[in-house]
Amino acid sequence: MTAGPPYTIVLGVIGADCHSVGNKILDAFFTDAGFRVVNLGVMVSRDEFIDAAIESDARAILVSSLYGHGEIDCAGLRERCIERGLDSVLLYAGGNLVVGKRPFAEIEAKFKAMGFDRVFPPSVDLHAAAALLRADIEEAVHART
Amino acid sequence: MTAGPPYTIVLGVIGADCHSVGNKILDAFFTDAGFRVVNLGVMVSRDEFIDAAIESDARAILVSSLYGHGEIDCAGLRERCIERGLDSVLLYAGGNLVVGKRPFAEIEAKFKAMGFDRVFPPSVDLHAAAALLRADIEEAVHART
Amino acid sequence: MSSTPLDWKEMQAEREKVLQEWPTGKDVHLEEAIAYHRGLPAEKSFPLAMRKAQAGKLLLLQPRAGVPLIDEHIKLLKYLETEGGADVLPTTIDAYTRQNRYAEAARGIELSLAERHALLNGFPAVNHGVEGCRKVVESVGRPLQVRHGTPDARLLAEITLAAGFTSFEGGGISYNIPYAKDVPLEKSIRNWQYVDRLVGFYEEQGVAINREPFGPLTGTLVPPCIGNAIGIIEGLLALEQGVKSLTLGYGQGGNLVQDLAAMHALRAQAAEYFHEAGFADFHLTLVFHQWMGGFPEDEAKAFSVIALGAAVAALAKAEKIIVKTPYEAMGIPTKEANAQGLRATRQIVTMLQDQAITTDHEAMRRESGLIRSEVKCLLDAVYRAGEGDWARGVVRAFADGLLDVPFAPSIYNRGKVLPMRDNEGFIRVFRKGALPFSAEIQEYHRARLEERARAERRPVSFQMVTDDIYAISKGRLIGRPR
Amino acid sequence: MSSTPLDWKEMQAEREKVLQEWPTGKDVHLEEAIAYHRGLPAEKSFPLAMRKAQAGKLLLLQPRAGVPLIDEHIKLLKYLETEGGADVLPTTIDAYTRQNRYAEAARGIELSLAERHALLNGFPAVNHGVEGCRKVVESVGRPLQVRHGTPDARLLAEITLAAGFTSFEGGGISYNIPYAKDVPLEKSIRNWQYVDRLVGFYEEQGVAINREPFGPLTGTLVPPCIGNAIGIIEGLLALEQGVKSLTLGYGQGGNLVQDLAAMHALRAQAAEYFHEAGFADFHLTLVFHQWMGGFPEDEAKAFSVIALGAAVAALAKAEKIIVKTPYEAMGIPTKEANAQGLRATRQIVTMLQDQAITTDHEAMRRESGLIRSEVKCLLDAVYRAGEGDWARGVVRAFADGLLDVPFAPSIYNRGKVLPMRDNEGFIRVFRKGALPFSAEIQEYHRARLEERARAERRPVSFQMVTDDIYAISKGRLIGRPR
Ligand code: B12
Ligand code: B12
Repeated sequence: MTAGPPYTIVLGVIGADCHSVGNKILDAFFTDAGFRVVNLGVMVSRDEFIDAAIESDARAILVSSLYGHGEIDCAGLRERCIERGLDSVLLYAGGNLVVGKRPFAEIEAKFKAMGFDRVFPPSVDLHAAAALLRADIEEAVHART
Repeated sequence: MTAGPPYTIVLGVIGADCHSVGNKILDAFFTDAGFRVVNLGVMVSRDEFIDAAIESDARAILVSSLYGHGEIDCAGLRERCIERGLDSVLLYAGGNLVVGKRPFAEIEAKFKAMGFDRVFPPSVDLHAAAALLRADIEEAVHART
Repeated sequence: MSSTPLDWKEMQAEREKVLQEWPTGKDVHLEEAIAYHRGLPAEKSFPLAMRKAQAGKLLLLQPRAGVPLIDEHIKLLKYLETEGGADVLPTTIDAYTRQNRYAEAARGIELSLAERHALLNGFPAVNHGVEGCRKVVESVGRPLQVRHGTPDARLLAEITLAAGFTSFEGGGISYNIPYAKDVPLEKSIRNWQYVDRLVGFYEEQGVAINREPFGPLTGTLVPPCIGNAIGIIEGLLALEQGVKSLTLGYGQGGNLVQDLAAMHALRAQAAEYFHEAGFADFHLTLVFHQWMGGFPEDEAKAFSVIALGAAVAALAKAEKIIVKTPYEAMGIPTKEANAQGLRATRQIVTMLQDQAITTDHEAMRRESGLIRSEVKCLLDAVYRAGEGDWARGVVRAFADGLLDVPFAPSIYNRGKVLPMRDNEGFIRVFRKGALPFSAEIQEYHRARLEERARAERRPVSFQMVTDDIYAISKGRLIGRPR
Repeated sequence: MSSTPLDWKEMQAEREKVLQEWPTGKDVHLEEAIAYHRGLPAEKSFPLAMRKAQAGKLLLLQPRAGVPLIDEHIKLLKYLETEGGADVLPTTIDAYTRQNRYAEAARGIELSLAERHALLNGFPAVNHGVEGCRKVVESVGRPLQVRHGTPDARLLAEITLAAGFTSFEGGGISYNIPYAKDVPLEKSIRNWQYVDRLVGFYEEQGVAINREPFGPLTGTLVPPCIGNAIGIIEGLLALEQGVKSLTLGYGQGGNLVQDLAAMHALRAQAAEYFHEAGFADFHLTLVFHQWMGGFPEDEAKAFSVIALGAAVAALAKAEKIIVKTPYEAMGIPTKEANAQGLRATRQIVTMLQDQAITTDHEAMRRESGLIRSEVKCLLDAVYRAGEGDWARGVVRAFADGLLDVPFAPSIYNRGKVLPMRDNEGFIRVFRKGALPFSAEIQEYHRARLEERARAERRPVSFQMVTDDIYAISKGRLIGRPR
């Protein structure tokens, strides 16, 4: 799969969400795609994401939310990252992020406004997502240096 | 079923339309409902309807159109009736009257503008239609006397 | 008219007359047409698609579709190909063309242009002529079939086959009795012998053309034996004129066991009759039609009728399925609704394609045996009536009610047969008219219907027939009292 | 914790604590609740509805549905009753309540009020309390069930049962392993013994309450034997606490023969185990879940997945079916989409209700025999691990991987089992982890998977599992390479 340095990423399903199937697939997929995946599994709190990112010096946090409470659970994650000194970490979100069937553009706008760098629907092509992730990380790395 | 005098009605499927199932059911139904039904079957031309109505001294002509060409086939039927001296006959139309799925209100307006007294979708309750027909005929009879 | 191969040379005078019936006829030149076909890529050959389906155990999906204007029609077909995933494409002909009323079709084209919406219920191929039809053939990437309902389809066949269509639906019985009011069977059978002979000519020149008798007839509670018997006869008449690629059809009845049994019986029995009649060089496939009777208006319910049909076709291992749409009860579907029907069908077909349900059990054997005996009763009688000549036999059989299609509009159909569902939803015969069933078969049908009558605590009656006609559109299979 | 009936008196201290977990708990008064139930009309009794379904061979339709605000929830349920024709109604609980996070649920209610759209994925019944829940009970005309996914559902049960709900979904395994991350099984089983004992108390007072273990578990390629074994254990644990009306569940796997065989096996084998354990006074029914894994996004395709599930449930003669909607892949459905799922299901169910397909044939007998042997392997091992105590046996069995649910989030689940479809779409076991299958059973699974590998010309591998997980949402059953 995509070649390149094994950037570390933190993966998990936020809130009280128990949907574990997609999480297991994402873990296997991003590992295969050459990332070092710190997978927190399901039911991960905001602070657990941040703790893990700090601890592993991760470049990106990949938040999944399937069960509909994403809107509540993800609010404030970016602020909390900054508060805790994680100011350049990439935030990605994906899944069935809100309750109900709403136009994806609307959902994307909402989550971008919350501070997420990229937002994905459930039908996302994972290869495309991995390529974006690598590019975004590399851009961030260059920006820093 | 509905009691009352056995008014004569002419029934048929207009144009090049071969849908015969509904026609057989309408025949049986209106007969049971106490009408004298002159059933012309399928593929009936405008003039055949009028001939039959004149010949049988019918109070109403019930035109079915299922196949979609109703809009073309039914145009001018009222004018032709008047031309041929049938100026007080009731004209009913029912079935899948136009091509495609269009709002029924639109179809009804279109057929009323063509001179039909009542217009019915395929899902019409036949008991209700029969009651209307009897009432309309009786009103017309009173108006004449 | 009799059941013999038409002589191609003798047919030329008739062809000339036919080609003069409408100005577009003059553009048909057979040699040029054959050359044109030879130049078509293999993926546009219907007979080849049917062969591949059979070999690969695939079920091909085909929609119905036709609109009056060429460009719109092309757009529609392309959409069904890409968004619907149709495997093979149709061109459904409008009802004026079907009745050879080309002047009215011309008016329909004009009005549709003027009013900017379709006023014809199909594609008027004769009016559009060879050139117009070729635009269609050249714009799509799939084999194309003409689907219609035309008792006299000679000119339509000349034009569309010359234009590169590679399949032609219909037959002298199945495109007359359910579709016409007063066309004598002698005429329609003779006219379809012409069509079959024309197809035979193409075959002689090495151009394969698929032919498909219309199995479902009136689509309304037709007992399987009637459809199967007529399909077999139309198959025999077609093979006789040189047809090689033959697809027989069956319309979903609604009872799973009966539908599977009927498909099974049709495939086996048709091959038997064809071989017995001395034909060897033919390729037989089956097409399954999703429910052809009245549909529920509600789209969610319509989807389920579509899905159930798809499931039966997949389990019956048909080679092709004709797909309905969620708009069926309402009117000609939009391209979107049409593609929805295709995608819903695809989902079922793909989920079931590797699955088999056994047909080797008592209920299935009983039903398929029953259907075969019934078909034999009918075919024996037709054969006798024709003194060995199937074409003549058909004409006499219909006159005498030995063949009789329920609810058909034709005056040449006796119309004495009334079908009815039994207590499990099998379509049985309530009033047999003059159908030449054996005493045993009659008794079986009677007993099954009595069983239902007892369950519903009402006598077997015409009301049940009416109730059954409405049942599926009202969300049920059997028209039971509420 | 052990597998013994809880003493009702001893439980009172615990009940008091539970009722203090959230302010609404104080409104639960059992005597008043019993009186309230006695005053409810018979048509609101779930156990009665299940009895009638079984006696009348009816398949009851039940949607999932829950929104945060009471009035909206009532509107939703009424709509599903009238426009959807639901036979029995749910109240699906939001995910905060399921995790006993009532403060967050309260915030969700507030935000939903403020933003004028639902921000919770269900109805927070604990926050709404007995009074709020009774508004729901009194507004609808059908029996109501609590559907959730709560490892500790003691307070939820206290409140909803006191409010007049007459069925309660879940179990100590099935509402922990697929729904939680780090709740020990000892705790969840003990908490569900409480719920079952509470139900038993209602039963003692003459108020019948239906209980329904959650059969589908993670809903994703769960081999039938795992779901069936856990269902039987949860049934035993429930009966022990005095439950009388029991509905075991099964989630559609996708292969017709396997689904029919599994339902058949579940009904027979559960009854056997219950009788063997000395229970006689219970009423057992089955619920079938339409496909619980990932759905296709396209609504037309989703309709077909729904329809196929409906067909299997009808043919399997289940008493109840849980209905999905065309929005499944996208999000919580609108009431309209939910009603569409119901109507689509109704159409299939009614078309099939009088039909039977025989299950008395080789393939069916083989598969149902296989499932029963597998279940026996699992249950024998659990029984041994618990030294005759089912509750203790379950805890040890999960610890040792003798029970293991594929793809489950719980850390108390080994997660070593990987399922995979065979060449006909039967769900088989690819990596068995520590599942105590006999050598013969293992060999059978291996051989079936090898068969697929040969057909696909690739080795049996993890990629196949991933492909199978996506398959139905991509319009197929088996995740074959393209
Ligand atoms: C069975 C059927 C056929 C059979 C007909 C067999 C026969 N000879 O009868 C066959 C297969 C032959 C057929 C052919 C065609 N059909 Co057709 N057919 C149907 C179908 C599935 C059911 C019709 C039926 O029998 N219903 C049951 C009876 C009891 O109901 P009914 O016909 O609607 O009649 C009732 C009511 O309409 C009402 N009613 C009717 N008239 C009147 C009049 C009055 C005054 C009142 C009060 C009530 C009333 O009462 C009747 C009794 O309850 C319908 C779709 C559907 N409804 O699901 C399409 C349908 C009618 N057919 C259609 C078409 C287009 C055709 C074809 C042109 C082929 C094509 N392009 O697809 C050809 C027609 C050729 C021709 N020359 O006419 C279209 C019409 C489209 C439109 N209007 O936009 C439909 C709607 C399907 C579709 N959605 O595309 N068809
Ligand atoms: C299986 C399932 C369950 C199982 C889960 C078992 C388990 N432990 O995993 C069970 C039955 C237990 C369950 C429970 C519930 N579920 Co559920 N469930 C599903 C279902 C059918 C499939 C999910 C799945 O496994 N898909 C397969 C995997 C491979 O896909 P995925 O999860 O979408 O993940 C992929 C993508 O989303 C994407 N992705 C995800 N995150 C990210 C992040 C990034 C950065 C990127 C790039 C990509 C990405 O990549 C993943 C891999 O391909 C979906 C509907 C559907 N999709 O058809 C509903 C669904 C997710 N569930 C839903 C709900 C509401 C619930 C419940 C609350 C119950 C309820 N009210 O109905 C509970 C949740 C309780 C809780 N505490 O979480 C809703 C969510 C509604 C919403 N958002 O509006 C859905 C959409 C169904 C619906 N339409 O109502 N569920």
